[in-house]
Amino acid sequence: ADQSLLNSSYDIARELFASYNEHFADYWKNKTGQTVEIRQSHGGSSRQAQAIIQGLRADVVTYNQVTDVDVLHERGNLLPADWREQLPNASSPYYSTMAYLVRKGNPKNIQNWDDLAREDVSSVFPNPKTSGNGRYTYLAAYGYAQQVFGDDQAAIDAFVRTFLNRVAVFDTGGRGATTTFVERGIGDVLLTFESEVNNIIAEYPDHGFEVVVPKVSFLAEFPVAVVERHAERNGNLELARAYLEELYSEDAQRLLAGFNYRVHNETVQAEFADQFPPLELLTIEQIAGSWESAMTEHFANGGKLDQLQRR
Amino acid sequence: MRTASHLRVGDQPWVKWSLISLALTLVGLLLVVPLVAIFAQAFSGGLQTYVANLTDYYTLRAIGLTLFVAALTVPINLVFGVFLAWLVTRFEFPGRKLLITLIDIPFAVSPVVAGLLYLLLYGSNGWLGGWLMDQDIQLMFSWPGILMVTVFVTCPFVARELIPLMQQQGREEEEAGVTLGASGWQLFRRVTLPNIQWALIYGVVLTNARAVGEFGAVSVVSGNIRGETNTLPLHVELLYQDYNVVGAFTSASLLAGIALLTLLVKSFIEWRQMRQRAALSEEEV
Amino acid sequence: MSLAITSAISLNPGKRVLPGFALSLGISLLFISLILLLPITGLVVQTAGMSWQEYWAVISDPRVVASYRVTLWAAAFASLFNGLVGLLLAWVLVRYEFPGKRIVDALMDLPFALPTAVAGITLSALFAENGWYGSILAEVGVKVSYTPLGIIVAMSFTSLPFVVRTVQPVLEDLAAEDEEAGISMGGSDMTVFRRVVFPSLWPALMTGIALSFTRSLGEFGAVIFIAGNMPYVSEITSLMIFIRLQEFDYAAASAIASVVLLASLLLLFAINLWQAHYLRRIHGR
Amino acid sequence: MSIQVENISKRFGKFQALEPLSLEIPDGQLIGLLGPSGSGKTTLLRIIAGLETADTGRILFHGEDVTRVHVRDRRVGFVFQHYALFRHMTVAQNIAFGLEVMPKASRPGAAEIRKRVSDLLEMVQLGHLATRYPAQLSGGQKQRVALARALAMQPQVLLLDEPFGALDAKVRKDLRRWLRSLHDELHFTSVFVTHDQEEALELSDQVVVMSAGRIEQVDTPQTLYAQPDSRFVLGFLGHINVLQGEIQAGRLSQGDAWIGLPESTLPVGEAQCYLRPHEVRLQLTPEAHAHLPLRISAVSLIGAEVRIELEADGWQSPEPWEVGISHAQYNEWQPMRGDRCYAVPDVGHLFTSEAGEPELIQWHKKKTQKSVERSVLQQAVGA
Amino acid sequence: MSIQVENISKRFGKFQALEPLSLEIPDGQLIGLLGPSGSGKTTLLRIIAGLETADTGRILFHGEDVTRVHVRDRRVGFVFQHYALFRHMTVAQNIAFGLEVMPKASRPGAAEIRKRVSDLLEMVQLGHLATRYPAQLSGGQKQRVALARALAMQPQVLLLDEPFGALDAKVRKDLRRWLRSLHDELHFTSVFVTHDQEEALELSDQVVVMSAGRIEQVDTPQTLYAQPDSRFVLGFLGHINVLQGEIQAGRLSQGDAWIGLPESTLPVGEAQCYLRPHEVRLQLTPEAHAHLPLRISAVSLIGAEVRIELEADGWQSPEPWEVGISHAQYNEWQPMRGDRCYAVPDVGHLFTSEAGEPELIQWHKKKTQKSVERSVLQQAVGA
Ligand SMILES: Nc1ncnc2c1ncn2[C@@H]1O[C@H](COP(=O)(O)OP(=O)(O)OP(=O)(O)O)[C@@H](O)[C@H]1O
Ligand SMILES: Nc1ncnc2c1ncn2[C@@H]1O[C@H](COP(=O)(O)OP(=O)(O)OP(=O)(O)O)[C@@H](O)[C@H]1O
Ligand SMILES: [Mg+2]
Ligand SMILES: [Mg+2]
Repeated sequence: ADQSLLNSSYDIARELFASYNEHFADYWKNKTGQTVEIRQSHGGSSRQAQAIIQGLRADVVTYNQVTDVDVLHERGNLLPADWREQLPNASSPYYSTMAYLVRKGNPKNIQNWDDLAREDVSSVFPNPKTSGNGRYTYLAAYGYAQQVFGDDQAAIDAFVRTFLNRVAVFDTGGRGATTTFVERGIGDVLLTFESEVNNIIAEYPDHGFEVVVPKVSFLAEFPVAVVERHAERNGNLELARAYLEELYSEDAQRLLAGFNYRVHNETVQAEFADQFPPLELLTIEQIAGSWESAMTEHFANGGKLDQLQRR
Repeated sequence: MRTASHLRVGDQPWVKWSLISLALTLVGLLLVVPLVAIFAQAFSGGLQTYVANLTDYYTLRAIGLTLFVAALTVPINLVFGVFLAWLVTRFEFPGRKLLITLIDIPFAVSPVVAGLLYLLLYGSNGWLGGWLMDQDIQLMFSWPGILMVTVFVTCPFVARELIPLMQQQGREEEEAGVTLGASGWQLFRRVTLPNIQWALIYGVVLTNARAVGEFGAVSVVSGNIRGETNTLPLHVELLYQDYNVVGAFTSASLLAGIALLTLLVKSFIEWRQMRQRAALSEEEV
Repeated sequence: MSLAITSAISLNPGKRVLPGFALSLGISLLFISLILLLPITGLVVQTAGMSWQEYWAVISDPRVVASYRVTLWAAAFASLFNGLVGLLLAWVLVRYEFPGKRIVDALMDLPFALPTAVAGITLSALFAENGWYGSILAEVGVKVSYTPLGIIVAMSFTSLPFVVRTVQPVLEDLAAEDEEAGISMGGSDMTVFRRVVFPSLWPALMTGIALSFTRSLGEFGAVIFIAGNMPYVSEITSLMIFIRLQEFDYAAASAIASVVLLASLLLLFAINLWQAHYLRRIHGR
Repeated sequence: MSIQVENISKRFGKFQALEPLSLEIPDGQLIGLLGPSGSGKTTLLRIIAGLETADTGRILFHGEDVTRVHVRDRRVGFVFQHYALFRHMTVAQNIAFGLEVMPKASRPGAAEIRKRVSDLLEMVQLGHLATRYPAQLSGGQKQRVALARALAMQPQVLLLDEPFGALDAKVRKDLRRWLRSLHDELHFTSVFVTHDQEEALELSDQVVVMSAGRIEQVDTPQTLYAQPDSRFVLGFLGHINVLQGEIQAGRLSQGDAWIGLPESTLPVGEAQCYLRPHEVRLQLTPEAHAHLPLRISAVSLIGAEVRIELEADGWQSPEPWEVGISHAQYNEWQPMRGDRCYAVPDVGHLFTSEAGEPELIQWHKKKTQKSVERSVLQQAVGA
Repeated sequence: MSIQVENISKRFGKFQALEPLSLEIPDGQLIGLLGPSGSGKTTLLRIIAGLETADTGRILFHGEDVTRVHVRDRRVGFVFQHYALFRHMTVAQNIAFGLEVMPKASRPGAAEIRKRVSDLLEMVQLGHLATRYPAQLSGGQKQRVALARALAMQPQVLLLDEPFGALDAKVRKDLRRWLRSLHDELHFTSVFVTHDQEEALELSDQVVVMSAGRIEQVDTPQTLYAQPDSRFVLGFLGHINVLQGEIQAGRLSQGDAWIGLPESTLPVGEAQCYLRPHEVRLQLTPEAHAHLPLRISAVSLIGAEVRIELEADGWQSPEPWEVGISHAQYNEWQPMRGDRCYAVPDVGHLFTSEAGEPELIQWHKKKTQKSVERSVLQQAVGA
């Protein structure tokens, strides 16, 4: 290969980027005549970011959490502070939301967030401390409570505490939670990305799982960015930018939608309209003001999450 | 040794057989069934899937890396283990006991912490890492880092096998060799090595098993680059995270296979040793 | 230490009869410094960056403290269980002849050789409510996977060989005459076991249990898959370190790691001291 | 308590460790089992104790069949060769063990046990070492603890397997003496195993000589020494000088060497004459009844007599000869390595057939003559 | 090659294993280092070999200082106490080792090595065992292999650490004999360590007696035995009968026991008289110059003389006495345990001050009188 590019990504995006990399390699060959090899690193996205800070020389990052990209700026000064402005849609070429996977026939009749606080329902989702997936779930529930209880902070806290108490298992990652729910038969509902829920159903066709998308949920962005310092050093800056920009192309968007992600491209949106029911998406700004404050108020050591989990 | 005809505790048949059955049951439940479970999962997709999973490009790369790291780790620890054992069993010097204790540290350190230790030192935020970065030397998140933590985790095995044996054998034979005019290398090759060879091989076998199977420490410093810094145990995790349960267990079964092979080699070594000893004592005058 | 050693060398240049002192000392010290000591200083430096209050706040965080409790209890139960089972297995392997003995003996090392992640995945599959064991246990109302019990299971599995392998050689060396003496003086089998055999095994058994305990304290890979990881209930300390790492809080991670490391080292050290004392009494000198 | 061994035999696999053998041990005696390594001494002792089961035969204690009685219930004291002290117990705890494991019903109270232990410690003169551990004792002290431990239960039979085997010559001698006096005092029946002739002869009331799983001879030490039944016993009880030759014309001869035989009806053919070192004198000239030329190969000064080692000169001897001379004679004669001299026997043991008992030959009937002869020699030497 | 040890001393940590000591070993001699355990024999031998470095002093071989010469280059043959044979090599390989590791330049060819090895095997009479491994040999055979191995390089100095320590009495005697003849044949300078007096006296040209890191006496065996320099040497060379008492009025007395002292200017005060077993006779009545009442505690029949063990009767002796009588006298007298008798010394060693050399006391100047006395005793006993 003439050039090689290292993409540091989250752990469940392997198939996605395996397809996309093929697409991009063709695209790049057509465009420049050069062959390009894309190397992939997958793992929990916080750990991935950490590896980059500690010296993993990735050119681009494609994560499922904004904070993990932010940290590359804050801790390593590896990319500019305004990285979100560099690509359309706040550098998030696709997005998803939190959905429920319930057992065949939805026996507990789970429809919305308040069902998850019911005493007879036990849920499964990953540990918000170790997994972005878990963090989104937590924020979605919290946002829902804010909507319901308004300014009544005590009621909000009480709701979220109950919600957290109904959790049967806190796996460290999304995949572990899925295994727990599907293979170990623990819990009545699995909370994860909508994109994942559909993958799971495809993976286990004979379990008869059903998807429930709550009326209100959280906008889960999938930020991408060029790690400029590294890309520059590797002489890949141009290639890296092209790699991310191409994600916004119609073909790529179609490919992403094929992996159950919601996309912004309207043509593609229309094509996949049945698959993605409309719903109210809460943003981080609505819930916590910003990712930064969400991290310090909710997830930091001793923050809201810790308080609500304390017994 | 005439154990057979001694009057010993617990030799009544009913005690003996109930203890044996209890032990066999426990071994079955604790060790055999998990082993069987791994293979059962691996073959749950049929033989073809198994072969397909095994010959997957990234799996092959992971096998390659794992074997590569093991192939480097073993000689490094072999050399170190032999020198250390030679040092502490053949010489008296202040600090000797401390040295013997130090070598046990990796047993006491959690693998994750071990990885962390290296990351803190050689990562680009660590003290050496910054300098290394400037020199454009990448240790962490590439195979040298994996090699380093693997060496750390496995370094006690060879030394621990050799030290008690060499202590027990004493230094008389080597002294005899010296009085007969042997040089250092001749002494080691012709006198010491033949006496410790089985212990050495056993140490190597254990080192290899652990090197191949190390997960915690490696996962911290690997960087998880598919096909590059993904060792077999990490590959198992990756596949598992990726809904490829059968694939994950295929790789796991490979590791279990290596483990079994290792144990087999080890038993074979022990068996040979025992036979040798028995043969010798039989002919004893 | 190294100062003391070098001064000892320079004091008496021609002192050593066997060759290779300087070479083996050099290589051993270099290796130990690079592979063992340097990374540990990294940890010390990281924690040294914190003030005492910060350090204390991190290590005494209630959730972390809860994890100590869980880890300690689980490790204690696991190592006790291993003490019992390990003693039984060692006894059966040394004392009795039965078909398949060599295979059982070889299998003993399986947990060392099997990657911990594989062990974790397999155990959680076996003990899940729909797994082979879990479904049987569920009928009697026992849940293992995703409860603290699961932690114990994972810990015992990964550290079982320590007890077996430390007790086995001692048991082999026990003189038959001791038991015969006990029996000929009128002791019943149980009495002789309790009063004659067991006290001789005791130091080795304790060492095995202690090793098993320290190993359990640090176990990560096998435990997280089966633990359930509920805050305050089934979170282990290694996971807390891992979480701190996820939060990019290296200092805190190091601080917690230092607690585990210190605890393990202290335990090992204490066990060594105690054993040395006990053995001195038994072996004289 | 008397012990009867009836027809006991034992095989290990294909190896017959004990041929069927019987033995009668009267009450209160101290019996030595003597024999070379592998002769089955330990096996027999262990069978008597009940630590091993015989293939055939019976063991009777005081007329009562105990063959099927477990060791635990035979109440014999057994002292193991390497002491088999419990390493993790102090001396006192070791001695108390047997008492403490008695069934509750018959077990003495704690105070009584303490008292008995301290009495035993006094008896073996180790009162000051009660709290030591075995590893902190010397070999002799260990052996005494082992004895005290075996005696704690007041057994009527005491069995000892090579009790002094692992000890220094000096300590060995002390302990031997001490065991003898202990036995005289306490009057139990004791059987001890040894491969040391000196020990067996010095210590035992009766010595049982064993060889290859069979009993060769049972006798008092004196009889055994004076009238050995067989070549084996004779050879086993000390150094033996051998003349192997052919009987012809009233002489046993080989090469330059011969001895005259008293006119008895001896068959012509191969024969050996065995001579004990003290039954032979050395002279510078041969005597009328013997011509045994020898050359001195070593002189050993130590002990009561000076031991002279000699090589056959002009004939063949499988092993060097040994003759003891007094220090006085040594000072007079000053024999040196390489000197030639002649051996003159006073008494000899003649073996003619392969097995069979020896014939005692006495060249000088009157013993008192010997010292006269001796001074004659000294004059001859002095010249 | 002569060996000079000059002012050698050695300490291990705080423990002074060797006080500064010097020793001269003439070419071609066979020297025994004799002393109790821990006296520093092995340490001295290892220093001579170069296996240990002395703290002070020099070692000279043939006048040449070799103190700084590495063992490898001293070319001494060293035989280790436990043989230290290479257990993974056959007998022949063991013996060939020293030749095979020689530097290429001086190393003999393969054929030459084979030849030398087979010669050595012949010499130690082990030709038929060339392909055995050490574990398949008996102790005595191992020892001979160890010797052959050490001799393969034709050293001019042969050092042996307790060469016979681990062997049976019988094998030991054979090997001792064999070593002596080997030494006489090959004429190297040999030093061997032993703690067995008999061995040292029998084998050595000169004996070096060591105690607590010091050299007590260096002498030929005869002189050493006849004129020991010190209490230690006297006591170490065999059993000693001691009368510990007070000198008063020309007598050394304690309790009922006394011996008359020749009229010399002896100071009044504590003193001990040491008597060797063969320097004492037993009688049924006391003699004019000595009154030493004893009671027989044991009679040992074995060996050249009958050994009588006695206890002090009416006085105190730290250890029992031992006296040897001839079998003839034994048969006449038939002494039994418990019998009373009197000891009569002929020669004694009197120690007056704590250290210092003993004074030789002779009650009977003319040695030849002894046998006369003896027959007198026999008549007395016979009565
Ligand atoms: N358990 C056993 N299995 C096989 N052979 C045995 C066993 N015990 C003893 N023997 C054999 O029986 C023979 C007699 O053994 P035993 O121990 O009684 O001899 P011993 O006279 O006590 O010899 P030693 O003086 O060496 O102790 C020996 O040849 C020994 O090898
Ligand atoms: N390496 C060592 N370290 C410490 N002390 C030692 C060492 N080697 C010997 N010693 C001590 O030096 C003293 C003399 O030892 P050495 O081995 O020379 O005695 P020995 O006369 O050969 O005794 P033995 O007859 O028991 O072999 C002993 O007290 C011994 O404990
Ligand atoms: Mg025996
Ligand atoms: Mg020594």
